[in-house]
Amino acid sequence: MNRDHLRILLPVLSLGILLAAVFYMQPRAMSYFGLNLLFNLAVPVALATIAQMMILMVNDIDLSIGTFVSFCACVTATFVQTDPLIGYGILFAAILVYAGMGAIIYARGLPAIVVTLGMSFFWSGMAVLVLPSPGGSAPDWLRTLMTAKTPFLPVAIIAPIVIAVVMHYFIKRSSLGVLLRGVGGNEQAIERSGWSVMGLKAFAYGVAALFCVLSGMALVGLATSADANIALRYTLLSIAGVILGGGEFTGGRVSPIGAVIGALTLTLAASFLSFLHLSPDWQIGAQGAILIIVLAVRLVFTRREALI
Amino acid sequence: DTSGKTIALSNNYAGNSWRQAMLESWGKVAYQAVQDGVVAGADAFTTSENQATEQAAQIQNMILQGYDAIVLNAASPTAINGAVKEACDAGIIVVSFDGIVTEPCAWRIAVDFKQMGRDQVKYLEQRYPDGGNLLEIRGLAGVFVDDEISAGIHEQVESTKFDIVGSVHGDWAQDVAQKAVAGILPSLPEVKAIVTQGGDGYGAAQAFEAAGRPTPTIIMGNRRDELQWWKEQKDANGYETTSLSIAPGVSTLGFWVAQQILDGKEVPKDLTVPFLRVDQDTLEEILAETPVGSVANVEYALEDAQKLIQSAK
Amino acid sequence: MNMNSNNTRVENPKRGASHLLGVFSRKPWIWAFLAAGATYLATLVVVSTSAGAGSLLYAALTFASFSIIVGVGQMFVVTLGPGNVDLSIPATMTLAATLSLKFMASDPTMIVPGLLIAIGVGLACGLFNFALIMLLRIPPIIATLSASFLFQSLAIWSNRGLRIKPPASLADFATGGTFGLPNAAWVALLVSVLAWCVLEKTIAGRWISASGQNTRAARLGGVPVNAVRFGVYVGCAVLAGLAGFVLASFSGGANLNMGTEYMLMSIAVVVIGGSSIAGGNSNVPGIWGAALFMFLIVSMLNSYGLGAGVRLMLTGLIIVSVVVLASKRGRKV
Amino acid sequence: MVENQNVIGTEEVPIITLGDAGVSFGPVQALKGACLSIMAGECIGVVGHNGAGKSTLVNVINGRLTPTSGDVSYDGAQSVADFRNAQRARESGIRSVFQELSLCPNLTVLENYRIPYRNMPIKGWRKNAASAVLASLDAVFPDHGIDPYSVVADLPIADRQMVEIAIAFARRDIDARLVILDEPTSSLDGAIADQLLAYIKKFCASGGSIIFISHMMGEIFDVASRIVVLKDGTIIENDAAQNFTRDGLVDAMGHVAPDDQTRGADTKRRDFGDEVLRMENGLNACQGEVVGLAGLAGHGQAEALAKCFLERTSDWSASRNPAVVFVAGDRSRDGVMPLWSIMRNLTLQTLVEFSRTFLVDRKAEQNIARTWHEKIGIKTDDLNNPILSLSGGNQQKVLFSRALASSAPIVIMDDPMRGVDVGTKKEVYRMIRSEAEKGRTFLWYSTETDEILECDRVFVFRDSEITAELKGDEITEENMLRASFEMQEAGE
Ligand SMILES: Nc1ncnc2c1ncn2[C@@H]1O[C@H](COP(=O)(O)OP(=O)(O)OP(=O)(O)O)[C@@H](O)[C@H]1O
Ligand SMILES: Nc1ncnc2c1ncn2[C@@H]1O[C@H](COP(=O)(O)OP(=O)(O)OP(=O)(O)O)[C@@H](O)[C@H]1O
Ligand SMILES: [Mg+2]
Ligand SMILES: [Mg+2]
Repeated sequence: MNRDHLRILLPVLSLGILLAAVFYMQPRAMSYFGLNLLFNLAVPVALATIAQMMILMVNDIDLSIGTFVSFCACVTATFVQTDPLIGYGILFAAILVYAGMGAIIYARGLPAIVVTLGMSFFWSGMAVLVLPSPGGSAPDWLRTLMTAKTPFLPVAIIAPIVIAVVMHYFIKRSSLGVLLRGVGGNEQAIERSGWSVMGLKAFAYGVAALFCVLSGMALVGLATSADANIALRYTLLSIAGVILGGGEFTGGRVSPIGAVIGALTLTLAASFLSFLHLSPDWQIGAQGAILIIVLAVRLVFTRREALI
Repeated sequence: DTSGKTIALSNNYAGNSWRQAMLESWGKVAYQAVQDGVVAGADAFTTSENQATEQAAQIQNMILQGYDAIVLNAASPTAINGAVKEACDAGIIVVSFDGIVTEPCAWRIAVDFKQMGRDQVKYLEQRYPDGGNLLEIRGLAGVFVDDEISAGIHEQVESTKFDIVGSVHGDWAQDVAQKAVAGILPSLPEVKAIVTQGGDGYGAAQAFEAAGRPTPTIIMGNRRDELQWWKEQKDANGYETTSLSIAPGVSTLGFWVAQQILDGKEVPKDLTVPFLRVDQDTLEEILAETPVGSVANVEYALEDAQKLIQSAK
Repeated sequence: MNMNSNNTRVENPKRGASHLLGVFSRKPWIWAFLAAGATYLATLVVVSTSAGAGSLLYAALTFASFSIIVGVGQMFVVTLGPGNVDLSIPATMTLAATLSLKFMASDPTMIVPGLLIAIGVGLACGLFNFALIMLLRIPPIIATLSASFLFQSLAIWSNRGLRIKPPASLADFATGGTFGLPNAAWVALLVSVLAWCVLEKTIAGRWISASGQNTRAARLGGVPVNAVRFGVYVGCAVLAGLAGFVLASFSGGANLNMGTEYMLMSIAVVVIGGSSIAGGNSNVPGIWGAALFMFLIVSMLNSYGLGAGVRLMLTGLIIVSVVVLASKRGRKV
Repeated sequence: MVENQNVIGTEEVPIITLGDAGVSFGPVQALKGACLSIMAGECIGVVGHNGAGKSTLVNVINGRLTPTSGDVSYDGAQSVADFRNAQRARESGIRSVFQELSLCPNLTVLENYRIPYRNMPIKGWRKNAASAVLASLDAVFPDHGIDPYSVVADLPIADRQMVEIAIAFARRDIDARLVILDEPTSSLDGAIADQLLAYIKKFCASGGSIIFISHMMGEIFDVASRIVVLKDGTIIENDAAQNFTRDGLVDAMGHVAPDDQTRGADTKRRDFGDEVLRMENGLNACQGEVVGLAGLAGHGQAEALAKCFLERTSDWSASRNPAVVFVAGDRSRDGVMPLWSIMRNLTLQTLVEFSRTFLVDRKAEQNIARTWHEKIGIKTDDLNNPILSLSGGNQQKVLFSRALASSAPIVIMDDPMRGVDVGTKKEVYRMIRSEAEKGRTFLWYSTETDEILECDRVFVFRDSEITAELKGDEITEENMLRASFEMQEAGE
């Protein structure tokens, strides 16, 4: 049992406990139909969380994920629906912009938090330009995909598992994943072996953007349409998801399985709070409290580093 | 007989006086209905953030909790259609009001927002047949209501002598509106009137006052502070305007309509409620009824709902 | 001795160059004012009258004041170095404003206690943030974020979205002006002058700047770094509380979403104003330039009739460009 | 060394040849005119004091540093020295274990193997990597007990060092021909170090080459076939190992003994005041005493000093009468405020002491700065110039003034003379002496022997522990070297 396993234990436990509580309060949830309802909106959150994880993995943070996913959703509900070629072209260009942003952040030694903050205005403006008022519609194949009646397990369960497994293999098992995590762990060691840290960072940002695109598409598939503000919350949800899933802000210590579990936990926590009939006044505060509690518990799992 | 049925209110935002008045009306009417044994339960839920994704999840949770009907003020007309469809498929009655949804299986108690825009301009046309310059204060960019009202205004302005010389986004917040108006004001010629979307009239008046410019005719949105200001101006210099907005009590209408549908009544999918309008002569009366910090309101009774249903047939 | 003479020879050209750069980098606020001035002139193109030009400036000063007050607080936090940002400013503003307006209940005799409540709320929020950062060792970003959820909940719970008017005399003060300047700007000026004095004149200012440049070296140089961090986070929250109080008095009541735009705004004015997000280098005048600029750019785009989309896009691009340009200057020195 | 090459044979091509290579970092000449060629099968031991240029030398060989003068050639290819040297070195099978650990702590052992292996085949790489690392670990360190699937951060420091060494020897597409080991045994215990030495011998016997840097004389004599002695950036000896004796080697790398007039003439006082400081590890000091901390770099002296300082000062308040002050040696990390002027840097420590209110007393500040400007001779005509406009040595003088201007009874100095010129050093020694006579206590860590010789009492550190306490006449370079180097008997 190494440190990675230990790190994943906490999120698994919290998801398990929460799920048990929900099943106890609402036995109806324990069905194909119920699981789908509980978790299908967690799919885009999980994708956005993976995107944030890619950025945290290289020791940066992205505050523009929410607006970027909204932008992607707007493009999906409009151009991808009507002129697929242009639509995919826009999305591809957006991924390149993201990768370029990663390269510039490294090359100029910029604070990622400020650059992404600025970019969040940019994407939000782009989203309003693409879709000035809510609407658009989901491409049919997307709608079919997101609402498919799969045997045994609903899409809402299969999709997170697929995302987690694929990303686990990519990040934790593939040899490229090793280099990416190495950038977060010891940039100098990577550089010494002759790799281009800038290239790796740009790649990480590009993959993050790809997952934001997927998140936007999944969201449109579920919601059937988009608006420019549809995913603003994903910025915070994604950061919280990664951290809840055992990831850390620095040091390349992230876990894709943990991140997906973190996303599911956050979604489930909201349902749990609503099943509790907690006063709406306190729902948002309860989310803050959950974050603080889990982060405080992590203190036990991580070493404290002193100033000197 | 609906005494065994439960109804839930799904609300996406509680951060302003209108929504608080709406929740309060629901609480009052629904509580009474439960006491009277009309329905078995009527719970209200509010999402923690004004986000379509959260509301969709909330509706899905309501499906799981087995409510018979969901009364809904939606964050987006289209973005929660997926969840609404799932509710319908599960045999749940969905009634949307104020922020309505386009999903065909749901009922809509609509306020014709376009009409609201048109009515503002119509009123102004009557006041100023010779036209003049208009300033438009819009709501939050990228939101349905904002677009509808604005479209109505522009449509109507076409056929008049009015000119829209400026347009700003006030995000339906007093302070943002005030800031935006103050910023554009210096570049504007004389402004005859301001068309608004509700809740930003007071801010606009403040901005004009601060800039030392004559106060134009500002269309109000039924907020208490707007009415109060209007009253002061009226008493001081006979200021004239009008105020219109949807009454927060429309949630209770939603409640009764849902109850009627559960009761097996035949109800058309589209119902329209009139705005609550305050005029020069009704100002004092309505101002007196409106609690401090809140918004002008009416609550609806079962009979109002039945009348509305009847008239729509 | 041989070595010494070598040293002098090497030093001379070096000093000349760095002296020039030093002069340049000591006034990074010039850029913010240049940008604000350019935007102002560009807006004047569509402003018809000279009275309009004056009133645009007046409006800009009024609304920039709120950004300046929170910006000054954020500047102190950012000065502490990488990773230090206070994301709870909007929630603190809202909470302080709702609680104090509710307490005053439009009663003019309650203004002073109301102000004290706003400041007290700021104090409490700052303490809470600092406790999360210090005791639970949660990174400042996520600590202040989580805390802001709690503050927001408290604000919702405490007055349920009702808009309670400020006492009339307070509202008059907040919206009025003295000697041709808006009162809000006087408040901002007072805050700025105080902040400037703290940074330039007091020992605490030296300590803040030292901690931001190199915490470890500061600690070894006798700076009580924890006390500095404590003061900075609490001070920032107190300023947010004050800004909430003034803003609510100005706009005729507190809104639950009144602080929303100040989260990004507070960071943007700090960065555009020429303070380095890498810490140690803060800049009070620059915040004025940046805050005016942020207001004027919106006015300009509105006056030109450009939509919200373009406005947001341009704002984003400007922030990113300023950061990229600033990094170039930072590298050379 | 010329004979040496001839003996091996002219037909054989050296793996690397340095021709008059030099490296300077600004004014610091870290390596001067180095000529060296390394043939297959050689094990070169490199010795020298801290800062002698050993790491710089090996960084030139592995291509990470481009020499500022001279040239480098790999495998007898044309002599060039440019930024592509790192690639050339890799392709010639040159591998390095760096002095500072360069593993990614968040990755597993086998994943760390992936990082230097640029063209690793993708298929089944984890299995292959695990078996390659394991094979190498087994070969170098039998009975190591390290699981290649464990995360590096979970491993104790010695295991990490073993992993790094094993990765350098592990099989890859290009075979290892020259492995550079920069102080590989610094964190290994004796038995494991012996395993490594045994493996090195085997490796060389089978035609591989090694560059072995160590401060352990025994190890050097055990494995090296040739020994290179570096001093102040110059290769002063380069000869077959059998031509050296241990004492000769220590002499060769030792610093010039200070001229006897200055030393010893300072009659050392024996009558110190009360004990004012005592730490858990046994370090203690009396009032008016100058206590030296000796030993090799990185053996816990700096940590002991930092601990001593932090224990006696607060994170929460600054006192008007501070108990200790600190003089940093690593200026950029521990001392200088890069954005500030010279004056501000100089007065940071004394702000509270010299102000009666919470405001900075500008007048007092200027007085202090002016006083020290003259007293210690900071080379500038305007104290408002940025600190970075000063040369390193002058920056160091500012840090000295910062501490000495305070009234604190204990002064902690962490190798404070880096980059300070000889004249100033003398001046500072004199100042320290006179301050000590006035009753101040100094804790002085230095990597330079003649500074330690200035002290009244010396503690020698090894592996974060005090291995010797030297007083009076016992304070000699030889005694210090003896206590800081592990004199293993295996060597002879
Ligand atoms: N990047 C650098 N910039 C400036 N000076 C440097 C740099 N690297 C090394 N030096 C200087 O070059 C000299 C030689 O350093 P080097 O690291 O080669 O010494 P070393 O013999 O390896 O010492 P140690 O035994 O401590 O490892 C030292 O004076 C050092 O301060
Ligand atoms: N922690 C562990 N300790 C010991 N053996 C392990 C451990 N983890 C895996 N193994 C074993 O090592 C072998 C390789 O496992 P691994 O899954 O890493 O390789 P792989 O599936 O071939 O890799 P890839 O699919 O990336 O090519 C398997 O036999 C596995 O059982
Ligand atoms: Mg495998
Ligand atoms: Mg070295």
